[in-house]
Amino acid sequence: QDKLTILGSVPNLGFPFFVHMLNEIKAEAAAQGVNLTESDGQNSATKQTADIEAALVQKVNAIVISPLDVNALAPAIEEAVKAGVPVVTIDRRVDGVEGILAHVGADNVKGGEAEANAMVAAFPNGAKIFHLQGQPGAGPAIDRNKGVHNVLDPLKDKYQIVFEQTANFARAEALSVTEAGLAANGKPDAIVCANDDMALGAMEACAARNFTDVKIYGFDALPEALVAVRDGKLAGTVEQFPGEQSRTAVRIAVAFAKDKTEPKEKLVLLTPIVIGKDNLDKAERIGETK
Amino acid sequence: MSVAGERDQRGGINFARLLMSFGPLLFLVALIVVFTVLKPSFMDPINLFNITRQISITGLIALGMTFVILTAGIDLSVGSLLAFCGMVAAVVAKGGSANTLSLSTSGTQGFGWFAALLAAVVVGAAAGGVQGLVITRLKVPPFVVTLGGLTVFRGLTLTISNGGPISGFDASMRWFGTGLIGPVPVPALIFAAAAILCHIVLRYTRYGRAVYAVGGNAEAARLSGLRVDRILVSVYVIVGFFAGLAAFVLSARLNSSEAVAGIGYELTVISAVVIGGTSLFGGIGSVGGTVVGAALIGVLQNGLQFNNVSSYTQSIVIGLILILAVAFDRWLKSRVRR
Amino acid sequence: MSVAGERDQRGGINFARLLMSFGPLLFLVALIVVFTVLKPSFMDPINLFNITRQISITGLIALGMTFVILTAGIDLSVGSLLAFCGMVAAVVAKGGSANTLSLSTSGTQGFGWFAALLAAVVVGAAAGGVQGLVITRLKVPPFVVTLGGLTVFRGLTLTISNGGPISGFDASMRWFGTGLIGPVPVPALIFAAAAILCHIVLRYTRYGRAVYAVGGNAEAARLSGLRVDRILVSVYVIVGFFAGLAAFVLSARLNSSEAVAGIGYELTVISAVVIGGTSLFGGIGSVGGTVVGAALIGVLQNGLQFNNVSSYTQSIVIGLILILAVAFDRWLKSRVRR
Amino acid sequence: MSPAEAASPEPILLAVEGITKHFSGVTALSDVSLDIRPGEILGLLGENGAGKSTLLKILSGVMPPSGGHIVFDGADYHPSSPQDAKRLGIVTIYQELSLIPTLTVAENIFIGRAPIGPLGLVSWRRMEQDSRAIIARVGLSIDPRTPVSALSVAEQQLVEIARALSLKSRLIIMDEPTSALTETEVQRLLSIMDRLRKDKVAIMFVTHRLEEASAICDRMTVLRDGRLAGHLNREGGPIALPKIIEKMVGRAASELYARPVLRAVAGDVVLSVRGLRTVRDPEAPHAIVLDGVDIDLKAGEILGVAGLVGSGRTELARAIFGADRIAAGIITLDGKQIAPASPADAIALGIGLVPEDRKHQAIFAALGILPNFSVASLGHFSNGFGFMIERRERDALAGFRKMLSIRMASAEQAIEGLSGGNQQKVILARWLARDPKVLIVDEPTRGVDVGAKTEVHQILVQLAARGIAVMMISSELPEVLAVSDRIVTMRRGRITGQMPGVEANEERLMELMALDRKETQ
Ligand SMILES: Nc1ncnc2c1ncn2[C@@H]1O[C@H](COP(=O)(O)OP(=O)(O)OP(=O)(O)O)[C@@H](O)[C@H]1O
Ligand SMILES: Nc1ncnc2c1ncn2[C@@H]1O[C@H](COP(=O)(O)OP(=O)(O)OP(=O)(O)O)[C@@H](O)[C@H]1O
Ligand SMILES: [Mg+2]
Ligand SMILES: [Mg+2]
Repeated sequence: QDKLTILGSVPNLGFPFFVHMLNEIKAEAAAQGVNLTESDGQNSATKQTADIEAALVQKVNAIVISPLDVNALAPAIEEAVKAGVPVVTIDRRVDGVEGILAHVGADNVKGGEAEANAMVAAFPNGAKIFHLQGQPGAGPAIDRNKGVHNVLDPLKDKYQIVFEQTANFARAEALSVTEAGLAANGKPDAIVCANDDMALGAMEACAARNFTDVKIYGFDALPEALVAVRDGKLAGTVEQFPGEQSRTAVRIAVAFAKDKTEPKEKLVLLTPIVIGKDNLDKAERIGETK
Repeated sequence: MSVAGERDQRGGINFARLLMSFGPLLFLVALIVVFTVLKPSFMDPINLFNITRQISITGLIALGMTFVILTAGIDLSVGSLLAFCGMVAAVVAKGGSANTLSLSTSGTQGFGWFAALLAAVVVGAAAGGVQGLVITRLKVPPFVVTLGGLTVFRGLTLTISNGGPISGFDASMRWFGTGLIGPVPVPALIFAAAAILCHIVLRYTRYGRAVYAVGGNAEAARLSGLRVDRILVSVYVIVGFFAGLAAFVLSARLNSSEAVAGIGYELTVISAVVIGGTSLFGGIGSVGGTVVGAALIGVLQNGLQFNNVSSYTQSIVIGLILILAVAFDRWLKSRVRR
Repeated sequence: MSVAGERDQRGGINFARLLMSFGPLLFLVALIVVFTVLKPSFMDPINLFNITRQISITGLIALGMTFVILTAGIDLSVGSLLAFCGMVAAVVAKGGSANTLSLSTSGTQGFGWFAALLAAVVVGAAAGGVQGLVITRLKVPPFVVTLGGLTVFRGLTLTISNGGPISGFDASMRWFGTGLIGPVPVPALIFAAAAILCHIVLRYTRYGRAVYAVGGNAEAARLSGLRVDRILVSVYVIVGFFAGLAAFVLSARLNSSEAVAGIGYELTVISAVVIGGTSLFGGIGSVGGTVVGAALIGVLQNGLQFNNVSSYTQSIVIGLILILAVAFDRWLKSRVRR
Repeated sequence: MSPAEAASPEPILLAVEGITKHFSGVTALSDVSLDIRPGEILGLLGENGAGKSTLLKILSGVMPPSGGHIVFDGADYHPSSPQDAKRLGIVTIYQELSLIPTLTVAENIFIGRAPIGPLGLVSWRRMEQDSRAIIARVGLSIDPRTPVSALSVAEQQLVEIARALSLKSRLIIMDEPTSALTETEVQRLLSIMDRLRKDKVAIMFVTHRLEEASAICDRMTVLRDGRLAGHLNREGGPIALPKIIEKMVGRAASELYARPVLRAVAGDVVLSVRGLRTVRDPEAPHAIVLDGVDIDLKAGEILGVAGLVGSGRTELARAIFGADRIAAGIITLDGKQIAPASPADAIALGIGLVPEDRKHQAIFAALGILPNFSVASLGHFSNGFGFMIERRERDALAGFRKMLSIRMASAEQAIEGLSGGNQQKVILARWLARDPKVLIVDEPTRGVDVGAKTEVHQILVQLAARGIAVMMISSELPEVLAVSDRIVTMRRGRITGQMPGVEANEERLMELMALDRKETQ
């Protein structure tokens, strides 16, 4: 019989996080000896839906997907399930669709909580905080924001978010927004950011004002952020193990597609951790830094 | 220029001539042939219906945008307005419980699909009308008004949804996005019906001809006794209506209304119209062209994805082919005229 | 219309009249007053310099865009071109090692800031020139060509960077983004110098005259012996050059070139130009207006952030104020003229 | 034409009483009154900028007056838009053509009232058929499916007239309907007007061609600087031209079209054209525009080019000027063969062209007078670094302002605000600043008043006297006869005749202009 083909779909290849995810999917697919059809959602639920539909026409044997938006992609995933194609979701979990083979993920809400908890641990006596949120309305932005607030809202008295703005996950915007925040509110103790790009932008803004002791937290554990953590410029970043998630997902999908091997667990949850200077070795991509 | 206008002497439409004189159509046919040769399953009816369903959302808005651009106007707010109308439709469909995230399709306590549809198109048309009034009364250029609209509607959408999506509609509503009539997807049928209607309106009604006149030369149109301002307001109402309709179909299809829906749609929609031969300076263009433009973009995306072209390369190829399609059209026309 | 053109009888610039006759400027002043009242620290020089630094990136591109729009053209590719030029600059600055992620500023094995700057502006100008040639030779409308450019340049950027950023430049390069001369940020100085230069070119040179003439009436310009096509190509070269310069400054400021840089900049840049009173139909406008337009947007964003206004509300307020500023300008003008 | 009837006691259809109109600063109309009865043709005359068009625009609802009132058919009349006027049967032909260029001739004729078929949908077939008949009435035989943008100015003018005539009307307002027409079409229009008069339609007629006005008008109202200068009545015979001119300019009229005395002796041939052919569509052989034109132009002479609408005069000018592509033929300048591929090339060689369509081809409406003036000589007015030397520019403009007596407020003023005649003088100055060897002027006095027209003629003669070879294309035969040293006639893209100016008269020229090609062979 021909080689199996699987679809690997990620939300947006403009962001390094997902480039890494797709690269890992690619590597694992090669290791498993299956063909891979790549799909980039280009930050559009309709584009990612269309890619799934095209893949179904081509009769792929399995789908490994990190959905851009769990609600909006649900119908397309349901369609795939109905067509008898096994689906494994990564990173973001789709509820409400019956028959998804497995989910491998690290919850963004949990990640947000971990990030906030790390910050709380660093400032046991309370802190003045800036919070940079992701793109308004985007799934991960909503979840990470929820996580941060889950932790900080009950501790309102000690931990005040004096400045909370979106910087759309973008470095240049984070830089401008942080500059405005610093000018308006003076130096904070910590800046909590919904991704690493924004953390790196905030870092530049603080450096320009010589506020080198502000503790800045990122999210995603990109190599660039890991370098900054190592150099002491960022306080930490949240690691969700996207590579491990991806590889696991591909293994589960291929196993099922080959001989209907049911996965041992339907739900593989990796606990997000905060990478700091002391546990850099735990970071998945530490090898990519120099 | 007008696709639908290429007729032979006896009044019938001469397809060969049409094909030879309208570059984008020729390009579309060529692309389909190439993709089919590369992968015969491209021609699988399921895939073709997928494509029609995929282009129906932006296609619907592009129909309305054709009216606007024919008057030398522009509407940059359509993507945000789509999100806004979608959110309104969701709130209505779910009976006002703005933040219900349940995906369950059972026991809707809302007002049903019809109320949702009505709310979406009325809100869309009204929002378009307000923008039209600002354009005509306060004499602010359409670019500025609708750019303002782009950010205002997005802000409103985020405010009513509090950033999150509203998901889980009942089956009767979802049918408009996912249903089939025979083998044909419902969104594609809605798009086709709307396109035919728009074609008839633009080509065979006095109103439609007035739209062309206003775009050709607004001052002359006024001197000829047309109510230019009313016509200008009306085209923004129309594009708003279509943004609302598209929002309803999209929400039904995704079973979810998202605050981030439609970001960047303005460019896709305007591309479809412009590639279809409608002039941004007004007065020239046709619905047929817009449909071809939308189809060209849809086929390109689907075909490249079908052949597993890397997404970076996809961007490059799509950009180049869009330019080539229009360049080819200009070349064909320059051979025929002057 | 021309901001810089409002002179009193004796040739000096009459600021009171200028203020009263140019709505956006009045709005800008009003906004500054309101924000200062709300939070006096808004007027803190640090914040004002922040604002000038922030507007310098899109402002630089807006200067180039003013030339393009004066000829009734448009360039939608600037955001992508910025990312592309930034990536090129980074590759050159880091000596061709495309994926070096080191943030260390020491021991660059690259070609230094000057080569990086040169590469960015040359690539930008060349890319603009290619688009200009397609526009003039193949007669494809600027909207289509530069929309194609928007996706092509983004695809190229992602291809050369493989999706990731290139970070860590040496101090001499970073100075262009973060340095100060006296209290003034270097990017702001670059922007100011470029604005003055553009103002002089448009207002006092023969080339500038030709740009206005081509935009005012391309056919009359041709019949008056102007080489219309060359002038059209040149404005796309200019905007490309400025996209390259802005890319260099942005990379220097962020200490990083990102593949996702500049997304959506085209709308911000065009807004600045249009709010500044330049007509999208060509022939009318000024550099002074563009600077005011850019400042208006920058002050608005900064001021709202400064007051920690929720981002949803920010969108709504920004959209409304942009519309109001232009509406007010039209109203002022309608009082003065006819 | 029976002037006695016009005075018969028909009730007054429209009465204008004390109308005033201010534009910021300018008073365009001040206390103007007039009236018109059914079946009457009222001429409205005055120099450029006298306020004629402003008055007509007020009557047709384009703009409101600042003061005064209007009575139409016994009732107060305050139109707030052109359609109010249209509803009452007031139809206007505007001076600035108001056709939609992107639409076809048929659609322009039926704008807003396209014939509706059985399903309530527009019937294109009927619209096109009916249009054919409507345009035939004004002597036009073009395909009604042609887009208006492809028509010459004259054809557009005829379409506009045809449209107005096809509307049901009680009062037709015509603002310079004949400015782009040749004798044949003018005569046809005048006879149509005569028929309308018999049908009791009232006509208000503006023209700068006083012979026409005097031939057809029952009465005239003359405006000067926005004020009423007086009324003239037809008494027994046509109103005499000197009387009109005196009222218009406020002083005694000098002889019209007097051949200016200053004449130079024509020198050597400067420009020579042999076998010039142009085609509109390379694949359609019948689309020949110029069919083997030979023409010589000598230094110091004015060569008049006469022809009917569509005879190819404009095409000839554009081909020499490098504005259109040439299919075959040789052009020599000063004995050297040239092949200008663009106007820029032709200009560099010393050729200038004042195009026929001022609004679309010559002026930069939104720009000031100064940039409009200097646009063709930017090199001359700038230094080696490309900076404009504004002083030199302003001085030059001031010189021409005096020489051509251009009436303008300041060099910064937008050219849009000038009257047509003064705009035309600025365009002439644009070319004079270059000191060309050959200057081609296409309809140089279209829409220009008598006074300014004579001035333009004098300017052309002065230019010739300076040794410039001038080629003047004009649809007004009296003008051609008055200024030309030599006259050629064109017909269907060919030269059909040539004669010295002194030997020419209208009859001979008309004969050559109307001669069919078969007859020449
Ligand atoms: N929109 C306007 N704004 C300002 N001034 C105007 C406007 N329209 C006309 N004018 C001025 O009003 C006066 C009368 O202009 P009008 O066009 O009525 O003259 P006219 O008699 O029709 O001249 P012509 O014979 O050249 O057509 C002129 O001085 C003109 O400059
Ligand atoms: N751009 C064009 N496209 C199609 N037809 C044109 C175009 N320009 C002119 N024509 C046609 O070409 C013919 C010759 O026009 P041209 O302007 O040379 O004539 P002319 O002798 O100058 O007469 P006039 O200027 O009085 O109309 C006319 O029938 C006109 O309709
Ligand atoms: Mg007039
Ligand atoms: Mg002509």
